[in-house]
Amino acid sequence: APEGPKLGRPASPGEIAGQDINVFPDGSGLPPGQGTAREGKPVYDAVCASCHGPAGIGGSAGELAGGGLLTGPHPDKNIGTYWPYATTLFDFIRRSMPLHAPRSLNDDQVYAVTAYLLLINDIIGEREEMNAGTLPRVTMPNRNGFIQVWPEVIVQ
Amino acid sequence: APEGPKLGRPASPGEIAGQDINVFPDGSGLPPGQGTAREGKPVYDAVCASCHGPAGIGGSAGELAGGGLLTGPHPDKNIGTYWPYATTLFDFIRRSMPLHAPRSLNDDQVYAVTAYLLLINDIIGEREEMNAGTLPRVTMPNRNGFIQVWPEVIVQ
Amino acid sequence: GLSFGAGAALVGRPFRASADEPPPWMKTPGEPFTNYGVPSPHEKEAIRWISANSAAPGNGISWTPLHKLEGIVTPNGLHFERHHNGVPQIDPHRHRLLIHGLVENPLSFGVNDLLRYPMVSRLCFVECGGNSNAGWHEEPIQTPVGYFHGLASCSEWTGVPLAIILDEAGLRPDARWLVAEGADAAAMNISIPVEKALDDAVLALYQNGERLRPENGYPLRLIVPGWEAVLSVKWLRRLQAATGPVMARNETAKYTELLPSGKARQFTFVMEAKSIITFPSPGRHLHGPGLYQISGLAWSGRGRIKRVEISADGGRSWAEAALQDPVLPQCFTRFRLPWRWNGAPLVLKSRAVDETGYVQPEREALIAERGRHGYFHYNAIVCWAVAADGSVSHTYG
Amino acid sequence: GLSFGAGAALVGRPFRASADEPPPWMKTPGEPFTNYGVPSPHEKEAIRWISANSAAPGNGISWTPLHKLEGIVTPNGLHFERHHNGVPQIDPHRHRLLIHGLVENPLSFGVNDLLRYPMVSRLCFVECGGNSNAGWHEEPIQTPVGYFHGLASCSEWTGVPLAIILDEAGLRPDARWLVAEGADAAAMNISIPVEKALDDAVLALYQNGERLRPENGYPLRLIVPGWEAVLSVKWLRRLQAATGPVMARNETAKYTELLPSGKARQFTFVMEAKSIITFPSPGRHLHGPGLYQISGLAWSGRGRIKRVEISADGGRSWAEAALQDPVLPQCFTRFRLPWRWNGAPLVLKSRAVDETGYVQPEREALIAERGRHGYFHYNAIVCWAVAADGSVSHTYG
Ligand code: HEC
Ligand code: HEC
Ligand SMILES: [Ca+2]
Ligand SMILES: [Ca+2]
Ligand SMILES: [Ca+2]
Ligand SMILES: [Ca+2]
Ligand SMILES: [Ca+2]
Ligand SMILES: [Ca+2]
Ligand SMILES: [Co+2]
Ligand SMILES: [Co+2]
Repeated sequence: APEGPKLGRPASPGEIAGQDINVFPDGSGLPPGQGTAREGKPVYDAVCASCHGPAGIGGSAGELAGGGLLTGPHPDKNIGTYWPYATTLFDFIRRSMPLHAPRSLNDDQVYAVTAYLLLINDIIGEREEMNAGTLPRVTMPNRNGFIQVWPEVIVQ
Repeated sequence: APEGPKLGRPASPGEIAGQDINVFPDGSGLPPGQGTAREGKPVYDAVCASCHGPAGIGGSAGELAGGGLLTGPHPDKNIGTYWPYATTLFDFIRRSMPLHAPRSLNDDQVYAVTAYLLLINDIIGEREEMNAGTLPRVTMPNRNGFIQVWPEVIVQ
Repeated sequence: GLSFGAGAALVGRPFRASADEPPPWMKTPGEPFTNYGVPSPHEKEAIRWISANSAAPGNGISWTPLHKLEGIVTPNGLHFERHHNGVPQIDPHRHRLLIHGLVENPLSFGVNDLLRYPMVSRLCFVECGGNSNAGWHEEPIQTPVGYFHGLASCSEWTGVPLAIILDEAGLRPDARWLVAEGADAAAMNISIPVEKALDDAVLALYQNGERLRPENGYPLRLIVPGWEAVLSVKWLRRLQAATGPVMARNETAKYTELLPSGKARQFTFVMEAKSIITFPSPGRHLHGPGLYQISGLAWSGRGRIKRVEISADGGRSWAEAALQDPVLPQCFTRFRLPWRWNGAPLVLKSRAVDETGYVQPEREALIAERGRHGYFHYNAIVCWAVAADGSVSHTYG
Repeated sequence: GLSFGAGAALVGRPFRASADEPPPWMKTPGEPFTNYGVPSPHEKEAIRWISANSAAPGNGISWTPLHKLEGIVTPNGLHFERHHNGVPQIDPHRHRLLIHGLVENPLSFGVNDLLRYPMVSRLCFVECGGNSNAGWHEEPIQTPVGYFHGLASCSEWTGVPLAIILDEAGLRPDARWLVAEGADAAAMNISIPVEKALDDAVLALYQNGERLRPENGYPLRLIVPGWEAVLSVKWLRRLQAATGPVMARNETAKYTELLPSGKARQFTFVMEAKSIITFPSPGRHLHGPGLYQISGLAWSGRGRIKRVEISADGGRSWAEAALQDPVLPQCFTRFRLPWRWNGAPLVLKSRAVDETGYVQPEREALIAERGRHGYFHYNAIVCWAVAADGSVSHTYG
């Protein structure tokens, strides 16, 4: 690469932490905090159900539960059947949801509503606490459902 | 050239005559009609002087008379000093002037105001009638003032 | 004598008009100059067609009207849109790009800083991974071609090679992916292999000469040439270098292709070669037998288009179309072919071949390989049925 | 327990925010989709600068803000304008092109007819013969570069090769010139040599993908690549084939260059090679010593740009700039050069060489050849004086 004028200002660890909301499958990036599905249900009902339907089914936005198969004439892709990592839920909900007011939930609420979505997909129990330690250890049903096309060596 | 689908509709002589307002130096394209500078002055005063000034000098638009030299530190390019053909006046005025109402003069008026502009540039007399026969024969002072750069043989 | 003026009679000589009455716009001064121009009021149909979520008007897509366009450039006002939660109106003085993670020197750049960096320009397409996906439908969709294949546009993008910035930040050897994030209300994030980032990704600041449009990422957009557009993160605010992908929602739940086996293809990045005939096409019919020029667009995420072939007999025979110069890598390429229609019904199709030798597949072959539920990366040959009355419809051939 | 809702208290656990407050546009949905986009409200300075006749608002020019642009494409909203009597708002259904004079078959074409013809696309510049003419002034003009050299723009033009239409009309052997006429309120006419018309002139219908803008000739414009823009007649309605030029006002009184001898150059068509540094440039100053990238545009009406050289010592030494690919004939070519400024005052200049070997002249040489009253076709080397404080001004070197 050609030489640049080096105008970047060094970013401090605090500045980075203040912006970094990426959550990786190994749990790195998960903040302190925790929540259970039982705590998540009222959050879901208050700020999610209007678009995603009661218990994740039947709303104007995509379904968040409902089971089904990935094969056959009408495959059903949803959190329970398709998503490979539970950490993705935390990452996505914290950054993007609820659609009308993103970043309005605190981290506990995000843990809790994540737990609730895992519950209604029959992945965890009502009282299992989701936190930086437990969430990455949740094994999603479709964990091994993906074939990585890139780089162009197909790994099955 | 690649073949085209030949969608052009034949244009009749009448249709062409109705649109063709080009006037060439040899006079071809000049319509019937005539006018003198004496007839042109009231036209000029009524519809031209507001922009080009009384007798072609001092308006908001370019000067149409005034003499001067084409050499020296402040050359003076105008109809009398610079324009090579009198037919250009008819062609331009009929198509473009007066700016606020182009095509509002009839051909006699265009002949007349053309004659007036030639008069105030000391090129013809007040009673000389301009028409399809006489206008092309008016010799402009700068008739031989141009060097044709294209094609790239310079003809002096 | 001859007189003139409001109400003045023309005395003496008869009125002579040597020419027909010209149209009204030749008889009155036209409109004044404008600081920033807009299309003719007579071109009101050349618009992006919006398909948004009625509960969330900023969630959806809008299509480039490819059927209204010629050449290869997409004007900025018509570049397709995909927004997850609307178009942020970003104040460029409050926008920065943060680079952190597995780098020696985490850095933060203001937009004005980036404007001073070495830049490159390139004409290239940007295509949504979900473009053309109506092709998976059981029945052929009947819509103008832009509202079928117009989640693809082509612009001259100018900006800073991402490699320069990564160089300054000092990528660590274990950094294999970059997680990019946008400053929109979706904070859209996605992972990009470091190899591609270093190869040809650009921190774009300009689109077709002017600064980016808000809906295309103002003030800063990542452009990842030839790869699915979700990677070309708009409103770019952050790049985190990491050992692996973040496994974002948009690289797991979406932008992956479910196969008949129940497994899904992930990290499907390259937009494979595609071609579409834009004339004739549905809504752009023929007016009787005669000579026409077939015109269309081809592109490939793998490089240059090498050849476009056109069949007017449903695929039995093929003729090679002319490619308009310049043919550029990862760029729309306009193809054209003179064609005499005898008035008989027939099926037109086009097939693109890129410089790697990849041949655009027939729909049956694509479906045989991928099934019908992949949703993304549909690039099969498109067939137009021309009827005896000159009307054109989409067919599966 | 944890609760949520308007007015609901967060009970039990303390509020935890792992991240800083994001900017407001990440916390509320953004703007909805638009059928036709416009620039960011933060880019209000990227406009055409209008210089019109106060007595006649449609008579004048407006300049492309080249100092605000990068790459080579000019977005359509910013293409320069030159109107003699405003922008006609033409109804395309009432517009036709008539070809007559020395042809076997006088023909009249509707716009829809032409839309069916074989087309070509080309990226090329359009430059007013009067562009850059402030360079003839005694004192160097101090203005942003676009408002000095911005009567030049570059677009992808698509349309019908004029040769096809001339072929159908059947040019007679004695036809040496075509007189083109516009359908504006000036009925602008001008003569074009038949050789050029047959070579590469285009009846343009599209500009940068979409149909022409009204101010650039909608619905039909003649494009005469590389030649002064007055020949690229907008709103084209008529072409008369003739043995000689019509000697229109705009090829005699205007667009001719008076020499010191009192003679004037006529039929000066080709826009000779030119280059301008757009960064740094007046108003685009330097912020202290350090590394910068010089960026600029070069073009030549004779063909491709072969080389652009840059001097940072007023012309004593020259370095060769990189030319951005693709380098196309009669097209803007972006050049760039990394440059380290040590903070000392100096004079920057650029010099273009085209593929014919033509070298952009120094101002003294141009004036020695042409005098100072040519008005048109100013293409001399431009000098920017960089002061110790980083400010940039125009100088005669
Ligand atoms: C105002 C409507 C709305 C509300 C309220 C809302 N969502 Fe969503 N949600 C959407 C839309 C629309 C999408 C699709 C976004 C896109 O296109 O990127 C979505 C996507 C999602 C997805 C990804 C689904 C998939 O299969 O990819 C999840 C998970 C989700 N929402 C969870 C939530 C949670 C949890 C809440 C409440 C905290 C919530 N949503 C509130 C509209 C809403
Ligand atoms: C409302 C203002 C206005 C009026 C009225 C007007 N003109 Fe003009 N005239 C102009 C302008 C402005 C120009 C320059 C046009 C251009 O830029 O192409 C011009 C140009 C000309 C020129 C060309 C000058 C040159 O040196 O190239 C002639 C000749 C002329 N006008 C004659 C006339 C005549 C004759 C009339 C009346 C019948 C007239 N004008 C009425 C504004 C006006
Ligand atoms: Ca953090
Ligand atoms: Ca379901
Ligand atoms: Ca006539
Ligand atoms: Ca004078
Ligand atoms: Ca993908
Ligand atoms: Ca000239
Ligand atoms: Co029709
Ligand atoms: Co400054």
